[in-house]
Amino acid sequence: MSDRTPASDEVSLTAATGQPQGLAADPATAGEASDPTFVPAGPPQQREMPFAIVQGQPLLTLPQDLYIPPDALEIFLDTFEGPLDLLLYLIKRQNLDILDIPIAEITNQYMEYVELMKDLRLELAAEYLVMAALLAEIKSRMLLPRPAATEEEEDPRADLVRRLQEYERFKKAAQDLDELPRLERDHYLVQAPVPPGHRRLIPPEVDLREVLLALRELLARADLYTSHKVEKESLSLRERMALVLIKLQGMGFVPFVHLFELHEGRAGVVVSFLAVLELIKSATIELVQTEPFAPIHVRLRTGN
Amino acid sequence: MSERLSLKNIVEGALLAAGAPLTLETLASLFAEEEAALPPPTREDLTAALTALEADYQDRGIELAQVAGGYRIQVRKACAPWVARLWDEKPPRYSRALLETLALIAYRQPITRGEIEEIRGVAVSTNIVKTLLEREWVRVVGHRDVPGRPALYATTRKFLDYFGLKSLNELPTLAEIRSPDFLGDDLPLEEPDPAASGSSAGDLSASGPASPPPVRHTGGMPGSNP
Amino acid sequence: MSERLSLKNIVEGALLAAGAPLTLETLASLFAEEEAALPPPTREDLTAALTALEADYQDRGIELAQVAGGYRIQVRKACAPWVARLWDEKPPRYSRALLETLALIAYRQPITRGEIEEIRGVAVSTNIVKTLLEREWVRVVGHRDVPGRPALYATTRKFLDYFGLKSLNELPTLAEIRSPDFLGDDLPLEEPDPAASGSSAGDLSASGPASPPPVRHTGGMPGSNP
Repeated sequence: MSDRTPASDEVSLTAATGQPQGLAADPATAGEASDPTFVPAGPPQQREMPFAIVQGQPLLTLPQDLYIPPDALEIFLDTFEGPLDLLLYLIKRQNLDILDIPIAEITNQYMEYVELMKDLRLELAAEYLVMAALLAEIKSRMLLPRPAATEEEEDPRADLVRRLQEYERFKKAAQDLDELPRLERDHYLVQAPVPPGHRRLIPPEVDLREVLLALRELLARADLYTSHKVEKESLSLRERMALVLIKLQGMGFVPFVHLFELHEGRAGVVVSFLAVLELIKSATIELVQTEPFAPIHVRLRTGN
Repeated sequence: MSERLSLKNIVEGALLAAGAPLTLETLASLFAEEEAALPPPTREDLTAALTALEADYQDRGIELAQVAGGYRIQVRKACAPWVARLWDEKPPRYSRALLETLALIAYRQPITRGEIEEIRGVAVSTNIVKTLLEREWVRVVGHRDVPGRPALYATTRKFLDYFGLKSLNELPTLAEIRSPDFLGDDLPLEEPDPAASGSSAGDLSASGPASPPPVRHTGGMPGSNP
Repeated sequence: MSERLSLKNIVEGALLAAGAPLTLETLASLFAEEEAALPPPTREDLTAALTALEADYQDRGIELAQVAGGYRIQVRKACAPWVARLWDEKPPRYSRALLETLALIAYRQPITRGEIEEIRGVAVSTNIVKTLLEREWVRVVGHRDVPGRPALYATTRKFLDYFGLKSLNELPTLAEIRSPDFLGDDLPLEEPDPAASGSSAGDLSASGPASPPPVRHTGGMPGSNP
């Protein structure tokens, strides 16, 4: 596109010398006096799309006099999504066939708007000027006599028509998209809380190796003052101590002999006996004998 | 309470608790194997439960909807005007510029910002792209292998969910382009059928961001090479 | 659709969309005066609509609840065990503090918390003990008859099962653990059998779907307290 920009000077000249047909051509405003700009009308329609809504009123035609508040024009400018949109507007407003645009007329009208913007020193996006240049170029090419027979020469408007059509369909697609029922406007997500206490976490898997490695590090840390103490009892004794306690739980007095499983043999009896001694030593259980040679009972120490 | 009814109740509770679309798979996963009392429902069971729910909601304030992310329960449109008053803010409105950009990404994905600007005839503001990315309606799915390596944008599942679509195929059909006499018939004006582009775009979003989509030319771009 | 029904629908939609309890006042405020089609409902209308909703939910997956903040729709308790699985998540691994505590209970049982702390040199958090009790790897087997009557912890049958041990004697001795060669690789320790751990998990929830699983991890990552 950049190769077309040099033409923009030429365009400005054309526009400056041309007649402001674009505005006068609009029958709705022709002949009307000072403030016909705010035409009350119904909701926006495709054919008479307002430039803008100013103070609640649709602005259907471009103001003719230059004393209109610049705000209105800024809104007007914001109303168009770019030069293609403005061109489409001009074409639709006059019920022209997009496939056969009277390029000279449209160019003049387009330039009117552009000049107006420039006069008001509104910040005009560069794309508007690029389009102005393009229009001028097409216009000049249309004026040139075309060799009728050569078919490779395309209509100078072809490219513009394609772009206009392409833009138009996505303009429509955007409208369609906007009309789709969507969240936050037409539908709302719903949410119902779950009664408390039902969330659960899946407990992590643990490998025994992790436990042992943790113990190893702990031992390395605690070795200085605990190692001999930890090591002197065998694990079976420890296990037996726990089993004795479990046996005694909630039982009150348990006959001493019930703590021994004879089928375990001598080793088993010894381990149980050591476990009982350990538990007595650690003030966890106590032995009770009501009189000499009476059966010995064991019970958990309850601390009164 | 029959077993069928129970399943429906659980499905209803889950959909309402989730507050987001749930797939059939997620719904099925709620029924662990060990529940001997209630054998894990089949796909058909779940679909039947959903159909029953849909029927139940016939004259309620809510409805069951199927979107790209699965099934969800939503407030019925008829109730929206009142429900909207729950919040002080008005529902967000989106500018034409944003909607046009979004439409171009939706119908022409994957597409670069430059290509969007080409069709719209104006620059796409950074804010628009930022908003679309922030809403997670679009995402960058790759880069076109041309100078500058411009980002390629595509729509997301969130976009479909937001607009209540199951897939891109459900987008409104693009208007046709008329071929003017003076342009002849041989011009490459035919758009790829939206269904076709939709399904290929669906594939894209499925393939994930790790693998950028195959870069294809996004169809007749008028005036891209003056 | 009768007017009463409409009001009920709107109330339902609003309660579900709000995601928080709504008071009668808030519900009434949704009906602006200008709605000629639907005169603003009275308090009685609203209460009637809520009562009707409550009745509708009799055999549904949700229920109407009146809480301090007003009315809300919540998932029926009976559905909660399934619905809660939507958020089931695996927590991060257990802390070293928990593993050390478990090892000390295994090797030094019966042992009090004070004794564990003495060896570890730091306090044992309540959460760690709670977690170990909840997993049923340890239990209280008695109390030492000293001031404070501290609980004595020992490992359980489940502990042995989980780690694939027939008895504690199969654990390596401390001397073995302390040896420089000990890497954990040459131990006759099988990985915890996934089937075994699966069945133990099954035990937890074996009480049937109607009642929530008895053992719940109630939050509180081990070691979160100093």
